[in-house]
Amino acid sequence: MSTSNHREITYAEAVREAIREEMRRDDHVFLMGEDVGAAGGVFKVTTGLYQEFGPERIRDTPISEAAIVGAGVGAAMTGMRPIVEVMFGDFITIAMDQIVNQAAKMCYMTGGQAKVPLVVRTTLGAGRSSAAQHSQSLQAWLAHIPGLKVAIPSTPYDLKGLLKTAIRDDNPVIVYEDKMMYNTKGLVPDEEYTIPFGTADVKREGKDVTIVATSSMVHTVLNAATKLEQDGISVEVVDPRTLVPLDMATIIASVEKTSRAVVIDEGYQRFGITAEIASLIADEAFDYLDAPVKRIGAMDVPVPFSPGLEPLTIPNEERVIHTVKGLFRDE
Amino acid sequence: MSTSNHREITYAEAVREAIREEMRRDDHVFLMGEDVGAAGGVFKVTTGLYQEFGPERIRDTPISEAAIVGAGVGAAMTGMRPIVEVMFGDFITIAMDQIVNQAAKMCYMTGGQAKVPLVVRTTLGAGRSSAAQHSQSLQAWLAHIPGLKVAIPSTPYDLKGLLKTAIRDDNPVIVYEDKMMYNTKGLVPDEEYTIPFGTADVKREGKDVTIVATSSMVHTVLNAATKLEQDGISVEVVDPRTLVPLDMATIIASVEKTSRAVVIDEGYQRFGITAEIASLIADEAFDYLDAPVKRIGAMDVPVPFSPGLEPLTIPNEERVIHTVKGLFRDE
Amino acid sequence: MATTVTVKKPVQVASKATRLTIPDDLCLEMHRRMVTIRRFEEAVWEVYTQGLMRGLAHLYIGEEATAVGVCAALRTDDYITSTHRGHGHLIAKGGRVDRMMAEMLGKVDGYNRGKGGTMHIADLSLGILGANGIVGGGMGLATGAALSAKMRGTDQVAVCFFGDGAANQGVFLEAANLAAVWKLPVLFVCENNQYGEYTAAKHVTAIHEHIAERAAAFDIPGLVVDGNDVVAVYEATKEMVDRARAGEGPSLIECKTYRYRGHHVGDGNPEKTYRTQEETDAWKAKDPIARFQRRLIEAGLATEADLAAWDGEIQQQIQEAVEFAKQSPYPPASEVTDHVYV
Amino acid sequence: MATTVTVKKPVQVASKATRLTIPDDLCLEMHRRMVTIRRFEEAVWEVYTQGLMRGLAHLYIGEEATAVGVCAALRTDDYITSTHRGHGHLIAKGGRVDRMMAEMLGKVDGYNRGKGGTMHIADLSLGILGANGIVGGGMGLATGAALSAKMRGTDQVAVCFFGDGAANQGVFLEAANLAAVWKLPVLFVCENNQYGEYTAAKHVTAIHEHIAERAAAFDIPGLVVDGNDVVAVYEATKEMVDRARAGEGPSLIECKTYRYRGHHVGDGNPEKTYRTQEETDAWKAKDPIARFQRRLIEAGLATEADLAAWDGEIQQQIQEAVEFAKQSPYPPASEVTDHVYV
Ligand SMILES: Cc1ncc(C[n+]2csc(CCOP(=O)(O)OP(=O)(O)O)c2C)c(N)n1
Ligand SMILES: Cc1ncc(C[n+]2csc(CCOP(=O)(O)OP(=O)(O)O)c2C)c(N)n1
Ligand SMILES: [Mg+2]
Ligand SMILES: [Mg+2]
Repeated sequence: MSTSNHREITYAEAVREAIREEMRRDDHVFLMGEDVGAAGGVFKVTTGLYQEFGPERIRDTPISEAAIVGAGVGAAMTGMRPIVEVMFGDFITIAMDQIVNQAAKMCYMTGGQAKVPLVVRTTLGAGRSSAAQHSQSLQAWLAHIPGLKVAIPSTPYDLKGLLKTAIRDDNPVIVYEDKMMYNTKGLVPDEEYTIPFGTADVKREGKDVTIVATSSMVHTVLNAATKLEQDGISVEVVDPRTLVPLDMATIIASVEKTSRAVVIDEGYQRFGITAEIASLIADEAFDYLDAPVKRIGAMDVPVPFSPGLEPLTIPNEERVIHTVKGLFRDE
Repeated sequence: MSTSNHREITYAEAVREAIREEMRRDDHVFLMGEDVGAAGGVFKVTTGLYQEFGPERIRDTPISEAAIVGAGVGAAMTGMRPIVEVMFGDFITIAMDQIVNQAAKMCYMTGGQAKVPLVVRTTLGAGRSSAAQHSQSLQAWLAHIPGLKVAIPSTPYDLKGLLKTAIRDDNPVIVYEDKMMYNTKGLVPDEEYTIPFGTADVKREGKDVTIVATSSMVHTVLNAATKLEQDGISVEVVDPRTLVPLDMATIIASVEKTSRAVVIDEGYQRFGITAEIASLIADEAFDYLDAPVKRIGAMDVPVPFSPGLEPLTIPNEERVIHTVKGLFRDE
Repeated sequence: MATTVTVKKPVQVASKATRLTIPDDLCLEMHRRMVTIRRFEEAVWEVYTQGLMRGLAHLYIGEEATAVGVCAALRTDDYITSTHRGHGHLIAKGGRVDRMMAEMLGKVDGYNRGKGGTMHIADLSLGILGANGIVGGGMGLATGAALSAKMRGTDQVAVCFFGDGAANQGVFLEAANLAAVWKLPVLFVCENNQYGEYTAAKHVTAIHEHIAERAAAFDIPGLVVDGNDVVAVYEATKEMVDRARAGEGPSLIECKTYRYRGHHVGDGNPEKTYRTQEETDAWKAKDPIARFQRRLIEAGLATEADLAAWDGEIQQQIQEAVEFAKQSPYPPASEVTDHVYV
Repeated sequence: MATTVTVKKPVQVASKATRLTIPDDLCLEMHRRMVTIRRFEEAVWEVYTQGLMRGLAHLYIGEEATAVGVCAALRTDDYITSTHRGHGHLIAKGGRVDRMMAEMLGKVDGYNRGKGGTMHIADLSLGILGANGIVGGGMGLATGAALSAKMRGTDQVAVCFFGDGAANQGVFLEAANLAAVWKLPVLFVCENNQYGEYTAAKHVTAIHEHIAERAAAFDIPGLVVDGNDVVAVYEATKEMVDRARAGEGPSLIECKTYRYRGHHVGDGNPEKTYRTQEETDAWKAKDPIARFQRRLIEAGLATEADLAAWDGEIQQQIQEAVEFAKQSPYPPASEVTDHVYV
């Protein structure tokens, strides 16, 4: 990003810019979802697109997650490049057959005949007192399914670049937007750019411990890293940016340097994202590790509504600091 | 099992016996699903139950996975103890909202008011040339969700005992039956028994390496163990039997003894069951491990139809042997 | 040669009930509950805009006659499943406002010990199987409760409240079909308040005229009722409840109504965006509470003074509920891991 | 007071087409495809029972008029989505029997290089978006293909074949509603063969008489057609295709038909379990091929000798297809990881 002029935009604007640029660029790209049009989406992420592209290309749908994702698959197989919004990641439960049995498998099952250039944009993240059915971060499910790609951007820059790549990809891609970050800001270059999938980004360099972090956890970890620095622990933060494909090379290179690793993701901890990454590190960097790889995920409980309880369930700075310090206890 | 008389029954009969015994015992237990009644189920697992209990308690349903699981949740909340069959594990995609957003969270969201004594029986397992939409082993999804319990029995004995426990449990339980094993046989005692959840079973004792295996992979591993024995490698096989709750104590005790571990499950490898267990072993038994923990899952591709390809994607004896030997290469 | 399936829909003009055919005390109780709902929702707006409540608050103001008319036709042991816009249903079915308000604020004395919040309030002892954050989420649950009632040999019925938006969720077809095939005692009550979020029902719902027409797809009765006329709602429900109790199966009742406020408290000014002032005004002229109050007065069941006094009592009760909620503490941290399993 | 939504269904008695109103060459081509389907399915039975084919084989024997009548009204660039019982649709839309048979056996010369098998055969160059193992799986796909056609400004249409059983999948409501709201050029063709697996449609489907009645729920035309009369199917489809091409939106056509064999090859003797010999015999008396052949002869388009000769040619072609399939190798092991991504 070094030589270009930069602007500051929000995470929500990153979505909007990516979609707008790709829709201008390619007539086949269109967006559909519940209230994405005139209303600009419930998170006001798609504001303005309806005005520019009209109701044919920015489509307000009925509340029918299965059919709209299914229609996205059918449209993608026949020459269009749909972007389907599933408002809350929790509602993807209703469209799982369409995503998992249809979109993900179509190319393979047809022996390569069908391509499915479909993007499903959905959200993750707790912290808004939205309770158990509106707060889940279910990316582990989709990452488990061969045939899907899964992007999980942590900054406006990453989101814009990855979403543009997703739209141009001829495979079904799930893009996880963190609904808690829509108003957070970051720099993007003036010129057009895309970010290739499968390239992790080192968000902070360090030498004592590697923390692999996704989505808003990247920021939690960056804050923790500043504090840990004061205690003499130098943290390297690696953001994989896409879960599928997963850039293990960058992660392993970092762990080989630091000899310690923590993996953090906001999904439920058990059988979650962190398990895969931690187990790969523990295996591939076995000879380099000075301490066990630690995992941090959301508490394994349905997300509670109460402002008195919800924060306890979300991984936070304190837990990161505590976990990292635990890795150095023996020394 | 030592003092009792034993009979040999099939894995399918284990299901039938468990349901029959529990339905005789408790009027509130009933079964519903597609063709589970007069036809005895597509895998002929429920044969005879309709004749004994009649159409009110063995209910043939429309092809409506969402509504039948949803109705199961509603019935469970209001005094019944439904068992719902979802024929192929792949079709659970259609009922995910009901299982994940409703059943799993109801007790928590209502602050303990609601109990959901629901059992969802479904299947896993490839190997029948059923292709990509009828061959998945998606247990990792359900194991990820707090509020659910997940059983994954490998023998008629375990299946019968765990299914009975599931039916008596006041929480939603998913029981994964391996459709490739319905005709396999095993001993069960004449008397009634149940198996408590969260108790792993050491299926074979050994001293050089621990293999944690689920479902039919237990048998794959047992066969491999016999061969490895001939090469002087003594394998201990631990079958967790339930993924949630997970009996890590037994697994860790075994690994502390053997110092080496492999984890195998038939689901897609990436972000699958083996990741969680392997990462926990690598963490908790860090000081005991002489080699990295290895994972074996299905190849990360949609399951192909062709008899020429499908077998390549399923973990097999050869791969187990190869993986285990790899752990000893340095010595 | 194809046979055309012609579906004619000779919708009868609703004969407006001119006198109250239902017992006096029930009328007064229905009135009390409608006013309670309105005052409760106004209080929710207050606590929300004061920053005391988090999450989303979907208010039921304007739709009171629907919940109350339906629930008045139910017994305490009958079941309801509610929606994200659930406060009205809960009060109508007998829910306590203090425990509801405490739940809104995430407090331990709330119905759900603060764990559910506005979208999940339940009182199983009153047959309230919970508000639900998933549009269409109650369809399966209500069908299952009706199945359970039937299997246990009781004559309980279940009511599934759902919105016009939820009528486009596939599970509606599945649940209605299942209920019809098994003749389950369930009433699907569609609250057509004309919008799903910011989208007009007519833009996303393919129907000839009424959502109730979808009943024909399952060969069950479909009724259209003025959802702002509590007596009409009561009578339609009563008829379908009696039918269900008699073992004649499910039905679909569409109540035409309107929400005065935005989709949720944060949707402050719908008249500036997706709907018109004229439309809102026209609906307000048919206000369910004002209309019912006029009829109560006409019937000699209440005077203006009575109404004012009752309103005062209700407002007092709501204020106490708010106080109760404010005083109640958040649940102790230790509860965060309780209730994941029974 | 409630308004009852009365739905009347004055089903017109089908006027049996007495003469052939469609071009001679199309009649003969339709006949050829129907016979091809039957012979193909018989061959599948053979290879299956010989142990050459694995998985499940769902045969279309008895239903040939439906697929052929529908697809005869389509252009090559129109789309279809098929089902687990898909062989008939594929042949009707122009699929090659040799590549289909090779796919059945999992061979590399199969349509899908052996990766899909019977339940997933596709030929995108013919607009065949694939058989589908998920009951109702084609609903969304066909709706999306129709949306795509509309957005790309072509006048292509999409046909979604589905069974009586699939009519109870929620996605049917969602797709039909979406298609109706957006006036998409899609025909939902319900093949009511009376059973879903081992369960009679009438036991699990709440309808007054016809599944096509569900069209009214979406305010789209619903037609009932004798699915064993290829001309009737063709004409009904043609009418709805023309309508769709003209931008007038979707429709639902129910074809009443019957599968002669069991649910799949392994379901050997349905007459001993879930259906009666009388029922099967009655349907066989209405055999779609025999009936059409009588009409071809009456119309002077064919002689008995012609029919025998054509049948011989077709059987020959199928035998070659079987040979082709047997000769073709399994895909090389290296292909197992191809095509996960484009
Ligand atoms: C499955 C699902 N999809 C989308 C949403 C988001 N959402 C919440 S309320 C709502 C509108 C519901 O409209 P309607 O059913 O008419 O109820 P109303 O809000 O008008 O009472 C939507 C789309 C949701 N909660 N669940
Ligand atoms: C979602 C789903 N549920 C269940 C099945 C299992 N199944 C395969 S075919 C079938 C019956 C389908 O009946 P119908 O739609 O009438 O089609 P037909 O077989 O009669 O052609 C069932 C239940 C499935 N494949 N997909
Ligand atoms: Mg509404
Ligand atoms: Mg059928």
